[in-house]
Amino acid sequence: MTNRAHTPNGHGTEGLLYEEPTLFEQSAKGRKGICLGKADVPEMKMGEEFGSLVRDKAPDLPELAEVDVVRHFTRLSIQNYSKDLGFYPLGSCTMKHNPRIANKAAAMPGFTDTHPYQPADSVQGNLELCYELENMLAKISGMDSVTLWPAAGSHGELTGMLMIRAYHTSKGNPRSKVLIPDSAHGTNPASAAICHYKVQSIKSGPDGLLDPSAVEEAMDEEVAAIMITNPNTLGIFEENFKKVADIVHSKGGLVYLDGANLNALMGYVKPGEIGADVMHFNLHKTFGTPHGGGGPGAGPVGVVKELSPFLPLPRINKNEDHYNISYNSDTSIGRINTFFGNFAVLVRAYTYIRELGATGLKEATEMAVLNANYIRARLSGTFNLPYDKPVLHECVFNDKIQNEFGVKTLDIAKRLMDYGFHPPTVYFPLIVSGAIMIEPTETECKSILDDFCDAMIAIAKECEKDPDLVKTAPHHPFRRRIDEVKAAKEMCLKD
Amino acid sequence: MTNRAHTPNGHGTEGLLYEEPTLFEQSAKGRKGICLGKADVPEMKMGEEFGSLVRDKAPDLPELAEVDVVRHFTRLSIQNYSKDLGFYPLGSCTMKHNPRIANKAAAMPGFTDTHPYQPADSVQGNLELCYELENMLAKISGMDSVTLWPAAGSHGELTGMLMIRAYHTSKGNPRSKVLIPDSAHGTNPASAAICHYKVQSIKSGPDGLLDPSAVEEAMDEEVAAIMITNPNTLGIFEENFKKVADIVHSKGGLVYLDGANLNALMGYVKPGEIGADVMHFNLHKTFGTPHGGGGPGAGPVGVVKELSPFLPLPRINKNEDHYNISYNSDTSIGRINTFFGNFAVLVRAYTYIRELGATGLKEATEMAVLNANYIRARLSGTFNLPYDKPVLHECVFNDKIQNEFGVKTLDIAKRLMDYGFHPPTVYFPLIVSGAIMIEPTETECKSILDDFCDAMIAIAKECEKDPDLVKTAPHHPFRRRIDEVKAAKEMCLKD
Amino acid sequence: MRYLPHTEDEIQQMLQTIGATDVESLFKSIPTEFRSKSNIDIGDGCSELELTEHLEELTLRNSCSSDFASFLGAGAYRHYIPAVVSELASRSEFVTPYTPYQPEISQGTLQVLFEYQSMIARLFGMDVSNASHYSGATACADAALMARRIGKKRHKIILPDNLHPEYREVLATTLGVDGLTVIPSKDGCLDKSKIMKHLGEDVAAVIVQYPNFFGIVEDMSEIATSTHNAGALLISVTPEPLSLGILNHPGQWDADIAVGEGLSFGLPVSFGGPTLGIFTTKNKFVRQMPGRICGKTVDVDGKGSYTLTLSTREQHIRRERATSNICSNQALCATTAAIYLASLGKQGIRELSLRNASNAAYAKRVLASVNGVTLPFNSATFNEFVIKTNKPAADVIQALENELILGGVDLGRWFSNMNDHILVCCTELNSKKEIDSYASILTEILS
Amino acid sequence: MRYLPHTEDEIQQMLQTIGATDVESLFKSIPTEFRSKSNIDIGDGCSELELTEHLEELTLRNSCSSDFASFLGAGAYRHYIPAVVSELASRSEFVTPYTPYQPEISQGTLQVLFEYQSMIARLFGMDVSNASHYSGATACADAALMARRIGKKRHKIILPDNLHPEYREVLATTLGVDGLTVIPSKDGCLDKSKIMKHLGEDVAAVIVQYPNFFGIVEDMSEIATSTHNAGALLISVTPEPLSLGILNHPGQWDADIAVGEGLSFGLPVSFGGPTLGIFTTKNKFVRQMPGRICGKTVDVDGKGSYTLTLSTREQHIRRERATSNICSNQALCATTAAIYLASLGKQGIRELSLRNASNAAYAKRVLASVNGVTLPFNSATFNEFVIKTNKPAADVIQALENELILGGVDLGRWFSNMNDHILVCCTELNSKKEIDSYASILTEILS
Ligand SMILES: Cc1ncc(COP(=O)(O)O)c(C=O)c1O
Ligand SMILES: Cc1ncc(COP(=O)(O)O)c(C=O)c1O
Repeated sequence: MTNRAHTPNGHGTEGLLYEEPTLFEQSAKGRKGICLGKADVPEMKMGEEFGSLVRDKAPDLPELAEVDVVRHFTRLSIQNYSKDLGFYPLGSCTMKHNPRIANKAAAMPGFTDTHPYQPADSVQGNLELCYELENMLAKISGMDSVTLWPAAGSHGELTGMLMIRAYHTSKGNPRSKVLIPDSAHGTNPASAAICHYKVQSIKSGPDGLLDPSAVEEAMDEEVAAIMITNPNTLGIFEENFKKVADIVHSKGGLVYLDGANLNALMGYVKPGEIGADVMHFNLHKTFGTPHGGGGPGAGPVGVVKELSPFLPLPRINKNEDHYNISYNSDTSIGRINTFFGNFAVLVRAYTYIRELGATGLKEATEMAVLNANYIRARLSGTFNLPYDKPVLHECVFNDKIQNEFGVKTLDIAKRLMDYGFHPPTVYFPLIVSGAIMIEPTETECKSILDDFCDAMIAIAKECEKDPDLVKTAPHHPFRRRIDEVKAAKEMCLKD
Repeated sequence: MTNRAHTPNGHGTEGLLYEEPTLFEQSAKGRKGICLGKADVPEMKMGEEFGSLVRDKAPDLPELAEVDVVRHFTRLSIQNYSKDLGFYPLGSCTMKHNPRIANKAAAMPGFTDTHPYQPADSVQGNLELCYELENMLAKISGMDSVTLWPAAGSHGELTGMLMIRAYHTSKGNPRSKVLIPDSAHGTNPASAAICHYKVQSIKSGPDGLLDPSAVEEAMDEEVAAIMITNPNTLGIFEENFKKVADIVHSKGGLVYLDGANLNALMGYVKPGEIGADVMHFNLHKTFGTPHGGGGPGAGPVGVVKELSPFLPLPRINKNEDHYNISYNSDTSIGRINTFFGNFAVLVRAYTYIRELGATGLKEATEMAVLNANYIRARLSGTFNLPYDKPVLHECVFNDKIQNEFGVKTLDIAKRLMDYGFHPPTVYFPLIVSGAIMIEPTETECKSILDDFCDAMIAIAKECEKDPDLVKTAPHHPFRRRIDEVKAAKEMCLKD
Repeated sequence: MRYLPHTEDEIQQMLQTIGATDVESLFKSIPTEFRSKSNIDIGDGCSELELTEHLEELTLRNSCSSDFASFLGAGAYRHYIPAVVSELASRSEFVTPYTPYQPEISQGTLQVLFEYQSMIARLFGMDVSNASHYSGATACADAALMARRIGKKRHKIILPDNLHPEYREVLATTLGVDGLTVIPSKDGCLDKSKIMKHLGEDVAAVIVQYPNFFGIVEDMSEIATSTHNAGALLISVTPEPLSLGILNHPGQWDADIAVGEGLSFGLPVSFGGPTLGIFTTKNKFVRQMPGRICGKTVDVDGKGSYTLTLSTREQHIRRERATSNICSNQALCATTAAIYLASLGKQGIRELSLRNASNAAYAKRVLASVNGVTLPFNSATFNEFVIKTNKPAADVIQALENELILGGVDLGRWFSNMNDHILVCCTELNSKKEIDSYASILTEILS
Repeated sequence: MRYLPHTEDEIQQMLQTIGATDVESLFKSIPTEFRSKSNIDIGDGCSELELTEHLEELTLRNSCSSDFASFLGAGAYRHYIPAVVSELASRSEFVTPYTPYQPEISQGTLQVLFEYQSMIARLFGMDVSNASHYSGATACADAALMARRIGKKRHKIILPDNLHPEYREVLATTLGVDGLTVIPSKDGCLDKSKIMKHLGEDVAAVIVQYPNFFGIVEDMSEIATSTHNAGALLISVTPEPLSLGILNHPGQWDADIAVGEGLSFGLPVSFGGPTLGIFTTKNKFVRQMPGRICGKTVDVDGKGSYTLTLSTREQHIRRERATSNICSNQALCATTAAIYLASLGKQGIRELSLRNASNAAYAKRVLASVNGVTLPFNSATFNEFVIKTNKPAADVIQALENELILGGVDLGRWFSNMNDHILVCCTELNSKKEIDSYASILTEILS
């Protein structure tokens, strides 16, 4: 094992942070972290059973005692910034507080100890939860029916696009194109492409909004659908949504709504009422399930009744007070995932929605919008607002003012770390050069927003007075600026 | 709320550590962290019921949302060094790894949801666990019977001394004195004093051991007991234990064994077999239950059969396969605590002992002794060994060599923090000036011991070359040296 | 053994450095005649899986409150524990350190303890709280010892029999029965005139429980004044400090020492432990207070910092003259209580306290209306009350248990004249439905 | 609402800064005709306590594996989860961050992902692993898409029917049925000659499952060679990667892409999710691999550091030309798997793997000896095997369930000619006693 507690000069800790060698560097031959206990059946003779298929050497996993494992992961964990440590204003990601009761719910043995192939009779609780969650999502969104199985937002997009394809196919022509505004998230075109659609990008208008005439122009009978994010990735409500939907519908196309920004609409707008035919939800955004450092999330999809026949399998049905599962359908696109999707994530979202209820969801939306507008008000002037329209739940600045001093968005982002904040989303949406996309969410109080705005303003001052300080940031976290180019070039992807 | 993310100069974070305002500084009027739900019974009219006893103002607790509470305690937690972060060689405290399964056991609803006043029939599991734990502790120690209820080691001492008093009283004279070696832990004399015993200190011999002739001299028929720690607080086995016990017994006195160091004896010595009449266990030391930043622990007491009648209440009895509780006894000293002591701690210790079994406990002792001897071997020469005798599970150095450069034990301890280690116990035992008392425990591997010894040796070099560096340590943790005198003088004990 | 990281190689290398041939030889300082001839007779160890199965079997031999409607209290109160409390309190940075002897690397625990002290002092209306005692009962005993120290020659401690019987037992065990004067209560309340009669120059302290063991909320102002006039200290004991959410605090009637049991603050009942001993007093007595205390100070850079302080009172320095023998305390329970109280907050504690009182008031009303039930006492109660039944309490409780109701505590256990009295408790966990069904089943039993 | 920290005062101050009169007015950019006329029709919210009671009621409508002896597997395997795994994986520093886009403050997650990739690559004997996919099935579908990309004009994907039926369904949904050729198995094994017959120039990949859906461990060397000779890729699918503790890894027989399901690695079965999609490949294909990858690099001070890398493959940069649409993945599941695998270690995974195989071998022997049971296939199996019963599987399973045994999966569900076949699984959780009692109850049922 290499010396874990200190670097050569004897000063490895900053606070209580440690340089942590990898598991492999800490491994020692013969050390054990588990202990199996005695077998009560005879040990299988591997050679006799499997012959040459027996692995000649045990897999080269590290060898550690329980205490080593505990320390390693505990030490690594504290090298992370997390929502539980502070403000995390990643635009489009809706990093709201993750309620603790949801974790407890997901860990209840009555949920965790159920198997997907148990008889439906013996999992009525699970089925009721799923059935009711579908129902609640439908009520929130105004869609007619919902599937819960997609594992994330982009998986929901794929599911939705597959349904759109199936719908058109059932009408005789799957069609060949999908329209996507240039402000859309990258998953939109990527998902459409998997369904063999050609992606046609629609340029946003000068106000950052969808331009109905651009859609009109692109629209024809080969267009299967348009994918719209509303409010869009600038945080602005697409005021021409209905007009665009009408244009698309008039040529037999469908409207896909990317629901990543549903946190701006709950209790105010139901997408199903304004022309959306298909939409996905990000339970890990709108409904507060934790992001886990990248996942798991869940990306349910809601559709209007014309598309319901195509929903993926299985479907849960209610018959009086009894739930059953149907595994077959002639029209369904089929299975999109094994079992019942990311079930434990569904449990968390169900818990969240039940706790808040209709009023709570609406209040959440209101406070999310209040917070975003407050930040926008406090920072405009100091930072450039490329699109100066009213916003809902997030706002997008850029680095135009700071460019004058040679400072870029990335520098500002890194410098925020020195102030103890996670940076906003940067360089997205692509239509804004040097975008700084701030989504505070509703779970932050005014004083935290003030701290953040104070930091942003202080950094703006630093850009003028001492731009190098900003350009060489971060100075205080565990690591200073990390060389991403080298990573991509050298491709050291495992130990 | 004060600015929590950064200090005035804008650089509050070191790593991910935050300056954290108190709960009260973060409070905002009207904010809530819980939500009670609607009542299903009429709300009591407080004024009618309680009149002037109604509290005029709600208790002035801080007002916070769930997210504030989560962040506050998460941020505070990472200002702590802990056993899970690294080596914690506090002598006498036996900071071994705390097995995770024990936490899980203690949190099982089948244990946590039981009430102390349930009928015995309905808590047979709890009673069996307690009964078996008493039994196992008796087997480990060679004592005849055990009580589990004392809440910590010193509470066990008090319980033991009360039994000793009751024993002597039953013989007609409670006696008036207790002999305690000068190397003993402060709880020993303090516990004896509560039982109205005069404490007579016995000076250790030049070899750090109990001197039988000194005991002989002090011993008379007024001595109720001698309290001995074995191995003693220098980590040295009291080779004259039996001789001393004989001296004390011959005058009708009893021998109390402070079992804090039982981790050095398991599988090798059973105190009950070598003359101890009463002893306490520290479950939070020997049996790996977590220390919790100071507690809760548990301090069961074992006695030989002559003292069994005096054991505190309640007692658990087994009758065929059924357990019952007896709440009364004419001879018992009575209750020492409410209910069944620190029950969940007992669950943890039970789990630990059951997992290790006889062989595991012995191996634990062996590796604990190996580790202590290894550290002793590596550091002797560099640091002064005031008593150069073979040690068992811990070893005591002092600062004699470093004093030459003006460096004291406290400085060395603080400097260790810069190297990422928790310091050893310092200035105890009192018979060693500038004591540095190191107990590695068995759960540390060689490379960690090496890292620690390397750090100690590096610090010894610094003492020679750059003593100021050491004297002004720590330089790297969250706080530099803290002014304890000011704390005692100004007594700011609450917000 | 997965807790022992030593590999065979490492053991050999270490032995070589030590200069020993084998591990066994490291024990040669133990005279051979002391070496036990027999192994530890507890059998072999087992795997985590086997252990889990075994523990689960044990728990199956317990009936849990989830299986019953429980009206048990009497010093151990069931409360809902918000998920946030358990999750935060189980962070290993709180669970696995020792007592914060080295403040520079223990600011987390220290600030939490400081905040715990602050919230407890505010709740009890007292000047200062320590960082925890073992339990309400041991805190009570140490309070009595403290009062004797302060009282110098005063030795007598007066206590009522409506102080929790187990607290009384712990007092008797710790202090000895000499000098403890137990005054029988009258109609469930303090017999004030009798207490006053005993208030002589030899009295170190009067102990009162608030709300008392029968759930009654008594006004202590008068007894406080009399006690102080007699030169003695008033010790207040509160096994259910949630009551202070709506009730006047002990500071209001000038208690000198106020102790309590913090089990209600986010800790599972768990067969009664770990408990949390709450210990508060006046500033002028702080140097006589037992247990650890955390104070605020600065580091060499002037940054606000916390540290354990006033340790010259404690056993490791003062030894036999210490203010108590306590060393390890219940720090993690205090941490849990701090998280719980911070979650409740000012409004929450009031609401929750009122909810407990309202549920109990409702239960008292509906149970009192059952034929065969009377209320022996007619004073105001908080979350508990006593009912008198027309059949022996033991039989009634057994009959209720058969119907999955843990109906309360048989007071005959401690009071020989109360064999037909049951102490019934309600918390926020007792729904109207549960209470109504208790009443209807009781009606059947008593008819 | 306890998740909304805003006080009335603060809201007013904020509105003032914004220059708005009320919160409602902040929504004026939404044309009024878009505003929903009706509230969300899901009722009121509730308290944490009410919610907990409601959730507990739901779980009571489930039967858990603790109530049954369960022999269910078929892609979701029940394993003992060491306490250390859940405790560490639930640390909020792992649970509450987003994808580590900002590496300087995300080294914890990044190093864990790097270690996850390393252990998975070693276990599978492959060059490189990504940082997770959704599930084994979606990884399999993305592998097929990747093979088509690599194969350029090659479009056909060959797969056997002993690939997990739900994986086949996901493949069909994602890729469309055109170009998917399903080859029926023979005696539970690959029909190699038939597969070879299909191996033309239009074949992008052959997919095989190892061990296969019937639990059989097949030697894939031959099929691998034929596939490569035909210029196609071999995709290996392993729903139970614990098998690789004792079985040869896919790298050994030169798989080009090896995917798997990591549910067995420390994750609760939890009705089947969250799952953990394992995705590994050869170095030469890394730029075609879907999903996030963590790589090692340095910071400006030269300190070893980790960062997400090769992101030019991904949707946020490459958009419609990305190697996959995946964005959020199953990072926390990968973290859990890393902790689990580190706990098992080299010896542990071998022992545990062997224990699973031994329990299954024992069960196979005793069940096969039951009158009325035959083993339809006679190849070597790992942790699962198929039994054929003299009564319809559905009836047998129902009869077993009545005796608290979940006896296995009715293969008739997916294979119309297998209505009397049951797929039986054993893990370390199935004791000899359980297995013996299964056999004896089965004897009764079938007699
Ligand atoms: C607007 C938008 N659409 C889609 C996605 C994809 O969601 P997921 O990461 O859950 O796949 C995101 C995620 O950031 C998003 O912001
Ligand atoms: C030798 C010795 N005796 C007694 C005690 C007191 O034990 P506790 O802290 O559990 O009261 C200690 C604690 O450090 C000790 O080291």
